[in-house]
Amino acid sequence: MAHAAPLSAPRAEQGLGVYTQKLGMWVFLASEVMFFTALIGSYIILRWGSAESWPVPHEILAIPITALNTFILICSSVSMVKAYAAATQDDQKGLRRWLLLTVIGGATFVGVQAFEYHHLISEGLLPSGIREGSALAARLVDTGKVSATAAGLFGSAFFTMTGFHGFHVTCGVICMTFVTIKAFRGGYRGGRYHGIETIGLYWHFVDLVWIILFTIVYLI
Amino acid sequence: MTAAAMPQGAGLHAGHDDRPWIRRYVFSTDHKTIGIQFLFLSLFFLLAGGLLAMVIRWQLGFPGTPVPGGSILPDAMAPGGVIRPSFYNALVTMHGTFMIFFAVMPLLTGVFANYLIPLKIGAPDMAFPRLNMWSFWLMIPAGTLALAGFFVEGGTAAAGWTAYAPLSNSPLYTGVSAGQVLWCLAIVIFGASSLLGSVNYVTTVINLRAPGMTWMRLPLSVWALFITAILALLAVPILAGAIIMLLFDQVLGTHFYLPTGGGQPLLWQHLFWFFGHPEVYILILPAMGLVSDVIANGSRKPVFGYPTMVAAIGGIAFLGFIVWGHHMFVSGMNPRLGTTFMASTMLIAVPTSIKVFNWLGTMWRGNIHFHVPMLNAIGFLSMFVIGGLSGIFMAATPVDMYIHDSYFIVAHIHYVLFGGSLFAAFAGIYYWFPKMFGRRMDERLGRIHFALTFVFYNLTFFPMHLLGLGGHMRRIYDPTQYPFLAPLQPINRFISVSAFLLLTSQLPFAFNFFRSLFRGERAEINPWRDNSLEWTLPSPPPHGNFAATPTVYRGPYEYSVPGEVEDFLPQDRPARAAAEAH
Amino acid sequence: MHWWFPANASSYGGDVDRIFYVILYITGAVFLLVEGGLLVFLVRYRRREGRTAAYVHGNNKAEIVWTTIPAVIVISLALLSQKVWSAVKDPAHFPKDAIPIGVHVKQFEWQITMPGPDGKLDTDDDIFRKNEMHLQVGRDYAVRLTSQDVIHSFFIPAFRLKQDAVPGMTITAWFRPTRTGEFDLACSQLCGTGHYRMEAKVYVHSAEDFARWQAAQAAGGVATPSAAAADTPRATGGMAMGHSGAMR
Amino acid sequence: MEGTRKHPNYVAVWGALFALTVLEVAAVYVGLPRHLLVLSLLLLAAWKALLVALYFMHLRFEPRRLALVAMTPLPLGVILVVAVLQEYAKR
Repeated sequence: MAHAAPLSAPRAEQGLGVYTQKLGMWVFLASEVMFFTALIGSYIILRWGSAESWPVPHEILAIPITALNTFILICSSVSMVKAYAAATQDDQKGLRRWLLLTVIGGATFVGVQAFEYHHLISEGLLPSGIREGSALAARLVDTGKVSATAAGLFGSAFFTMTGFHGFHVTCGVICMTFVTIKAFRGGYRGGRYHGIETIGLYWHFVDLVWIILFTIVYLI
Repeated sequence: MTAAAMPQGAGLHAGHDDRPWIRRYVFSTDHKTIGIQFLFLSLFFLLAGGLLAMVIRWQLGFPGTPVPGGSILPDAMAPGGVIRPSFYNALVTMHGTFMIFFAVMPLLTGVFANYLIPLKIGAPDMAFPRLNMWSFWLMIPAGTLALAGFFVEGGTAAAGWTAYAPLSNSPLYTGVSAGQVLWCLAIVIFGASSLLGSVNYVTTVINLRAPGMTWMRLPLSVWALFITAILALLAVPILAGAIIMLLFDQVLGTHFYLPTGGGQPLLWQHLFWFFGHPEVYILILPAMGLVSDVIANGSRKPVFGYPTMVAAIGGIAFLGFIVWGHHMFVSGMNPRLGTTFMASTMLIAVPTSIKVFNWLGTMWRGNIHFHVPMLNAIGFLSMFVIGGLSGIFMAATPVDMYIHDSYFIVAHIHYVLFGGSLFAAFAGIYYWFPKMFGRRMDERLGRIHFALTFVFYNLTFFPMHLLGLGGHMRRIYDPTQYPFLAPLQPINRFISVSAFLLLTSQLPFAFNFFRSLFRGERAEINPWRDNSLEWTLPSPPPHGNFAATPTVYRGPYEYSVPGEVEDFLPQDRPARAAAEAH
Repeated sequence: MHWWFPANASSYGGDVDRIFYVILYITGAVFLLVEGGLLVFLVRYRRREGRTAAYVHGNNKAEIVWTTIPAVIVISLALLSQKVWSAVKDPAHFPKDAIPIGVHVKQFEWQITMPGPDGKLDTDDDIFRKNEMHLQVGRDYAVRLTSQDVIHSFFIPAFRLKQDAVPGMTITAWFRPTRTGEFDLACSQLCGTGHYRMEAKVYVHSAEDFARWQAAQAAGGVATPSAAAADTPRATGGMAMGHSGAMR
Repeated sequence: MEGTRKHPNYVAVWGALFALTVLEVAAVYVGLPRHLLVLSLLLLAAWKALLVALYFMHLRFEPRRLALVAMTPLPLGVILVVAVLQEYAKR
């Protein structure tokens, strides 16, 4: 993939006027949008159609820690774009520094999410619903605030959506680690920034999905 | 990774092929090898799906009697060779799954998109050859998982290829547990394979066209495959999302589709058909494209109304995304939605009829050569018309109320997918076989195969319309259980016998195909006297395709140009006459 | 041998058949036109020595014609269908005084609750039957479909009616039988191993016969099995996709 | 050409994203009326998403037709969700 650029160079019929890797990544992202549409759309539909009292997300989920996590992901997006800027200017030191920060940011996000999952599961929120006799059940279901069915559905959708987002971040971190190693070996010298820009698009897309998820799942 | 970098840049000169054996034939990144790999895979699943259909037809034609040779099946499937109802449901499910996901879709996009796109647009390979290789190699685990269902406890998936929830959600309802999970995994992996392929096809067509190959000079096959790739790109992830939720319902205890946990069974249907209807066009648009190429070539005439043909492909694709609800008219969906979906569905008849009339217009005043690909293309055209017209009955909501889930719809889908897609695929195989393997398929066997297939195909599927009108439900293990269906049994028996003969009619093809691989007459460079770029290359084309990037001067359908000596004018020939004509 | 539609026996079945025949005639004509044209072209323009194909790229006028005509045809078909469709399926157009019938479906059985002489469900004189429905000819009936497990489909071929029963939903379908006799009720949605034998009977009686049948039920004291009745979720109206709480 | 592209002020975009996130979280705890809350949250999220797409993913500086590639799925997703939500509309 990383070597695909020369193919497009001498062609007369340039489709969209962008190089092949970038185009391929955008095409892939269009497909990803549809994938997340299926998950997020289902959540909207299930919630809208639920006849029973839906849980208020911030009574189950810890908003401040997730807000912090959102901030971390946004920061890693900024460092990614700074890495790209460094690559276009052949600033190898900057490139390495920003890439490293990006990997750390992404890994931190996944770590915080794993911690959040652990916390939620011990509180009693499972993909299959709220565990009977758990702290969460005592607080919400037993007091009649929320129906067990709706809370169960919330749990199903919550873990599926954030889980698949987390999976995407994890894949991103793994790829980004390889990119960083390559950068340290000088693989992006001499203005070869295409690889950085392409992986960056994926990274920002995952950030963008999180922005939507954070709003729809945690805040609304 | 020299091999991965191979097809690009300076390393890629046609003719210099020093790849090791395993890179050349197994883990190859060459789009031509991958296309051929897909060909063998899809033919295997076509046979597997066809054999399942034979068992289904045996049970329907001769319910309760032992299947010949069926005694080898374990008791869980067919004690004493007599099919169990649960196994019948599994057969129906896997026949649909194999045919749609593992036979016809790879046959049309996997084979022809891979093989033809780079050759026809003048590119050395796909944009991402390594991803392309993965797109094939992901099909192996996907297909293996789909097959593995037959060998696990509880049997394979038995909720239909549509896997309607909640039937597919829980072993409580079907007795199938592991099989349904394997089915879900198989389809998700298939989705990943399709995604990698689609990204490649779209990017390649947009960015790797040779100089002069403008959008309006693309062969219609490339247009169709390009738009098909866009459809797959946007529709398959919805299926993947839906199936992942189904999988979680099965293994994690979530409740997306289970009403007992607040879930919505109709949500599955909406998601499934939002994928499912574009999928129908994923299966037919490439067929239309291939046939357009073959009909123009066989008629020795330019395609009639090329820009309209392109617009019609686009129109069908767009409408494909807003008609999914016509699969749900009697599902309990809001009836007002039914009205909307009826209107959009009816509109599909417009671009479709444009295509049919333009194909006729292409033949009009032509000089029609009846070579085997052309025969199959004509078969496509005449059968697709029936499939298209019978679709109008289902689009009319009141009529659908009666024929929905009946054999009428079974007839319709087979007229479109067999009469349409498969005849086109046969046309494509006969047409490009010389280019793929450097040898020609036998013409006489090809004619025999076409004639037998055409006759028995119609004898098999046309009477299904009558069954449907008689009220015959589909996916019924034993129609004689219902008094009102018993009088239809002679038709069922007739269909079954025709179906056995239809499968037998494929023997000449199989023989011809495998014999020609080794013994076929050597093919020249351009046996059909076609204009497209692949016919300027040796048969088979070398690794890397073009020694020098070709330049394109005109569209692909310049046949019988006045003033030319020959009745064809290749796209890359800088002819004086053509320069004047334009 | 009867290889065509079963004879119609409902008030709107005739409309459905009429639309079917309109479409059949139109598509039949198009079929003959296209296949006939194809055959003529194949014969007339077959390859001959010395013939050259015409160098024609298209004809806008012809293309406009064969775009417009199908468009007009399908739009009129849609309008024609729409009237019947909304009369059959749109709750706003259901007959107001239809007699309710509860049909609760499970693998692989139809549990049918018919009202007694009072014409209402959920009263003491309800009549419960498995796989058996008794109707009076010429009356409007509103079937409330519910499902206990998976999706089934309520299909009476002679009435030209098909409606899925979806777990978690209460879906109403109406019809008016116009002929007396014995009709088949079938499941048309794959619902599991026993899908093929979900057969039930619909008996349409004349007014006198129906009254006699109803009286016999009351006298014979066929009690409504309370468990099954309790298992039948009731329509809640409005939210057709609403949940009916604990089921199964 | 692409290499010499001028970069927008990424830190400013970062500041805007940060501020918008703070606004979102604040909106939840302030206790706005329900529909106003939902509407403002959706608007804020769309704004943030646009910032990321336009500046971090440089859609602003790309050819229009690439933006078209990026936009194609959106109407389809909206059609899907809006159509299915009709199931809950009063019949």
